[in-house]
Amino acid sequence: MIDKTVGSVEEAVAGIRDGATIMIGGFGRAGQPVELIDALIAQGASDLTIINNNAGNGDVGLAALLAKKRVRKILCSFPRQHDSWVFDGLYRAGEIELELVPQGNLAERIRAAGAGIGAFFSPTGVGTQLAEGKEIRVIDGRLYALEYPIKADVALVSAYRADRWGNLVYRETARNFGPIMASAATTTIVQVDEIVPLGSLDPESVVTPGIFVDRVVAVGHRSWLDDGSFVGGVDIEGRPLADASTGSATGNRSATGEGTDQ
Amino acid sequence: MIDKTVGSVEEAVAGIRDGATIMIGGFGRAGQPVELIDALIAQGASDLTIINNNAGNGDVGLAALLAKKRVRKILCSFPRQHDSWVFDGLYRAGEIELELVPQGNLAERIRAAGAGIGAFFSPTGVGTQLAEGKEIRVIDGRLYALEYPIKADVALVSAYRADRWGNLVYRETARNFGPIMASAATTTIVQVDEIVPLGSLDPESVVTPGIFVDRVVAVGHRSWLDDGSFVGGVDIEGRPLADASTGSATGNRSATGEGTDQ
Amino acid sequence: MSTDTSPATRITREQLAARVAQDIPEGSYVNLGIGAPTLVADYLPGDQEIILHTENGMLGMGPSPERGQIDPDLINAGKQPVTALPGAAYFHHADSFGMMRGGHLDVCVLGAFQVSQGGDLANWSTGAPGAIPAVGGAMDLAIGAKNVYVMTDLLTKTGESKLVEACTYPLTGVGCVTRVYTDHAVFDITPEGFAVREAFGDNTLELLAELTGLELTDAAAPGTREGE
Amino acid sequence: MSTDTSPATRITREQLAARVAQDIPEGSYVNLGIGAPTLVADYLPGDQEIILHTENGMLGMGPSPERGQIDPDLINAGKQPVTALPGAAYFHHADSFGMMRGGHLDVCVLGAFQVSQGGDLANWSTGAPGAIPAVGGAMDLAIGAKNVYVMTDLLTKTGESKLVEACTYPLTGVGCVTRVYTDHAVFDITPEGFAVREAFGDNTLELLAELTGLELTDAAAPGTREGE
Repeated sequence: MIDKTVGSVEEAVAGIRDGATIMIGGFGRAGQPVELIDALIAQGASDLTIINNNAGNGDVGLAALLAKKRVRKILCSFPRQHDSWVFDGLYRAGEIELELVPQGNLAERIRAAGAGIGAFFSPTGVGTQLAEGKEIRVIDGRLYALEYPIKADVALVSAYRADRWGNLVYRETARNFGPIMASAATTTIVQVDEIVPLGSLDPESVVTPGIFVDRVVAVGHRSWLDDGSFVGGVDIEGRPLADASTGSATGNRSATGEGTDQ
Repeated sequence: MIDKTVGSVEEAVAGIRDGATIMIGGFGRAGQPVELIDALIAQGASDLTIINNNAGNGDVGLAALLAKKRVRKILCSFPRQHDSWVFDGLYRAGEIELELVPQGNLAERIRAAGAGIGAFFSPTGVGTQLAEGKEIRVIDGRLYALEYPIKADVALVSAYRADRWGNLVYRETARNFGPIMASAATTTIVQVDEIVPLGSLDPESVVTPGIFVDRVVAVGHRSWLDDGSFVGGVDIEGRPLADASTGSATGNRSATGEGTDQ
Repeated sequence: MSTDTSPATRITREQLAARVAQDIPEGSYVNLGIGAPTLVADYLPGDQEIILHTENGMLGMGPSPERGQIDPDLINAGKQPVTALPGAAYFHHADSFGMMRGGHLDVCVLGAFQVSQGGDLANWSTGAPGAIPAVGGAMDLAIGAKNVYVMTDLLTKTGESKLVEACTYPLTGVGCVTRVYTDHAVFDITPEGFAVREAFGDNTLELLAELTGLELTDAAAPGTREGE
Repeated sequence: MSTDTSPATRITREQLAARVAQDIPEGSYVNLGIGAPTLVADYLPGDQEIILHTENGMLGMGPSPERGQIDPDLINAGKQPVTALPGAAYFHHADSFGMMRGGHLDVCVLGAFQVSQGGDLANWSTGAPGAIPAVGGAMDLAIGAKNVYVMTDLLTKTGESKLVEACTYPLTGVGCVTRVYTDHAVFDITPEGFAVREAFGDNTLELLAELTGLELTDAAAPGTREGE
């Protein structure tokens, strides 16, 4: 019997080595595999190269990993955000290397790695600083720059539901980088809200087939879902509202136990 | 209100011009837009370039289009089949041009056209006759050949259900080339079993978003479905069995009214 | 708008958003960039269907949710909470950016630091030393639509024209902008440079030429450019 | 099998399929090519889960349907009716071939006209003049798995070896085959050429060398190649 599920996030991230290249899914906090990142922090691997769209928000998740000085280099499209103070500090202090990639080239290069494409000509970024040094070619009268695949040793992905074969479905725009990162890493580790029996996922609607997935761990329903139903009652960071039942919002209230990790 | 639905297959294929390049979905007969092809035959456009995985089966659909001498050139991966006699005859007589493309390169080149990729390096076919004359490059120790996008003026696609925005879902392995061809043509024309109200398709499960679709026509449930439920009772060509209710199979029985079109 | 350096009529950001919205026909697939362009959504006619794309992975984006109905999984490219309309579809990042790069969007509306008369766009970096670079989808958006509209003030706070002969800020895209909507006027990018398509209030071609320091043509005048 | 040109033991096609099946561990993702390789499915152990890929767009392919339950939308790459197991997933052609090209399949089993000692495969065209060329997914399959197994008779009907120094038929892929299962023996492709991994019945390395006209090594012998 094939069973890719593991019992804990610790087990899920076991064996990640110092110096590894790790893709981390998510766009901002949507689809960010928070529990797996926390487990990676606890696991202790260092000297990492991280591939993510952003460079961490606030003091949790990827930002906490950066704060622990575990990351040598980050490859992303948009590090600078209103709450990227951890990255900002490290970058200004010269303690982290940054490779900036336009978001669509980042996505396509990750997809290329998963699909066995050796390189491809992209029109994005041509004529800008970010294409400097790249091979430029005119095809059908348009300028393109040659872009190479981005692959990783490990991908950490957050999906919604999985079965024991590792088939995945996502939820709304939290899908973002999950499917392509799952295809581009040697070992793909996925956290989901719940693991459902084999055959419960509609084969027409599976977004990531299990062939791309190595380990799956269930971390329980996200706080704005109750048994898979949307109940709202959180702010955009996923923190409970002061009074969720009436729908009033206090966006700046900090959640219980979600302080810094330092 | 956006309404991409049209009332008839005649309306769906209206305006296709002589000399057009036309992608036709389907792998063998699964997903082949038979009704649209019949409408194209009736519409009369000629001197066509056709992109399809195969080169027609039996005497219907694409084979019938070929038999009418409407096709100047065909670009496909597998023309020769046990029932490709129409193509075989034309090819041997020098009356049709053939460009043979390995199936995965065909798919990826179509995808590249839809995704705005100028060209890409593929390992498939390198060192074989089918890569002769192509630009070869070593990347990371492996040989690749440069492949260019394949785009079309028109794509004819068969899907399962659509809404009036043109969002599509497919059925099983009949999905095959539909999604990528829909993305690679200037005008994408789709036949579906039924058009459902906007909002009835699960946004998590839409396979082809409506942005890739220009016209949709409903042609009624395929004969092995009854109100969307599988009832079987056909052979692999979709022809009714002699006695469908008991499930006996007479694979060679020809269906009523499905003779040649000549 | 604290330092008013121009004597000319200037429309408000909201009026400008409404003006851009006017040029987006029903049935268009549209991506509205982060910042001011997002405002355009508020002025799209409610009785027409215009399908919004957000590059993080959705078509059919709807307005902000009610309070208490925020879903952190459902956000736009600015990471703000949004909703999904009936007819929406989700897709992953490679598909989403392929959709843009492949030229399937009809309109993209972007902000700008500078636009050159050749249609070059600079909107991702001021090139200031020590600044942390961040590009996101800016370069993909810049080349990612049939019509790339820029929405911006004509002048910086210190009175310099954002329409320029050649950009001095780092480029986002080359020759990609098709039209510029400013608080003074609407400009088309033509082979002859900027052409004034519509001047608001008491703005004239002459005044705009003075403010920008550029030679401008009249988009409406016959002979200055090929038909619309 | 009508013209028996070899005095050596030959196992049947069914026995060969069973032998290939033996080497496919549980949990493998496997693509079985059209023709004889399809037989391998019948010999995969029923109590183990091995996930079959069909390049027209499915993982989790099941056996042929019952009569009367044929679904023309659910076919394999040979266009035969199949079924879908619980846990199956459908995808489009670009995703399906990306899965192969990207090296995600563990095993692919293919037929062959010829295999060279360098691992080149010829299986798509005899190069006969006037023949209609057709390649399908052959070239993608040839490079599309971590292990590319060929399943074939050792000799043609006229007694010529299909294992050759260099292919004379048009190539499908260069250096792509990792192992060859024949009716006489199983051969690994090694840097030194073909190594006999298992000889069936009274076949010996010497007899096989004679039948093929090639220098062969013993895969089991120490020093002939790096570990398994």
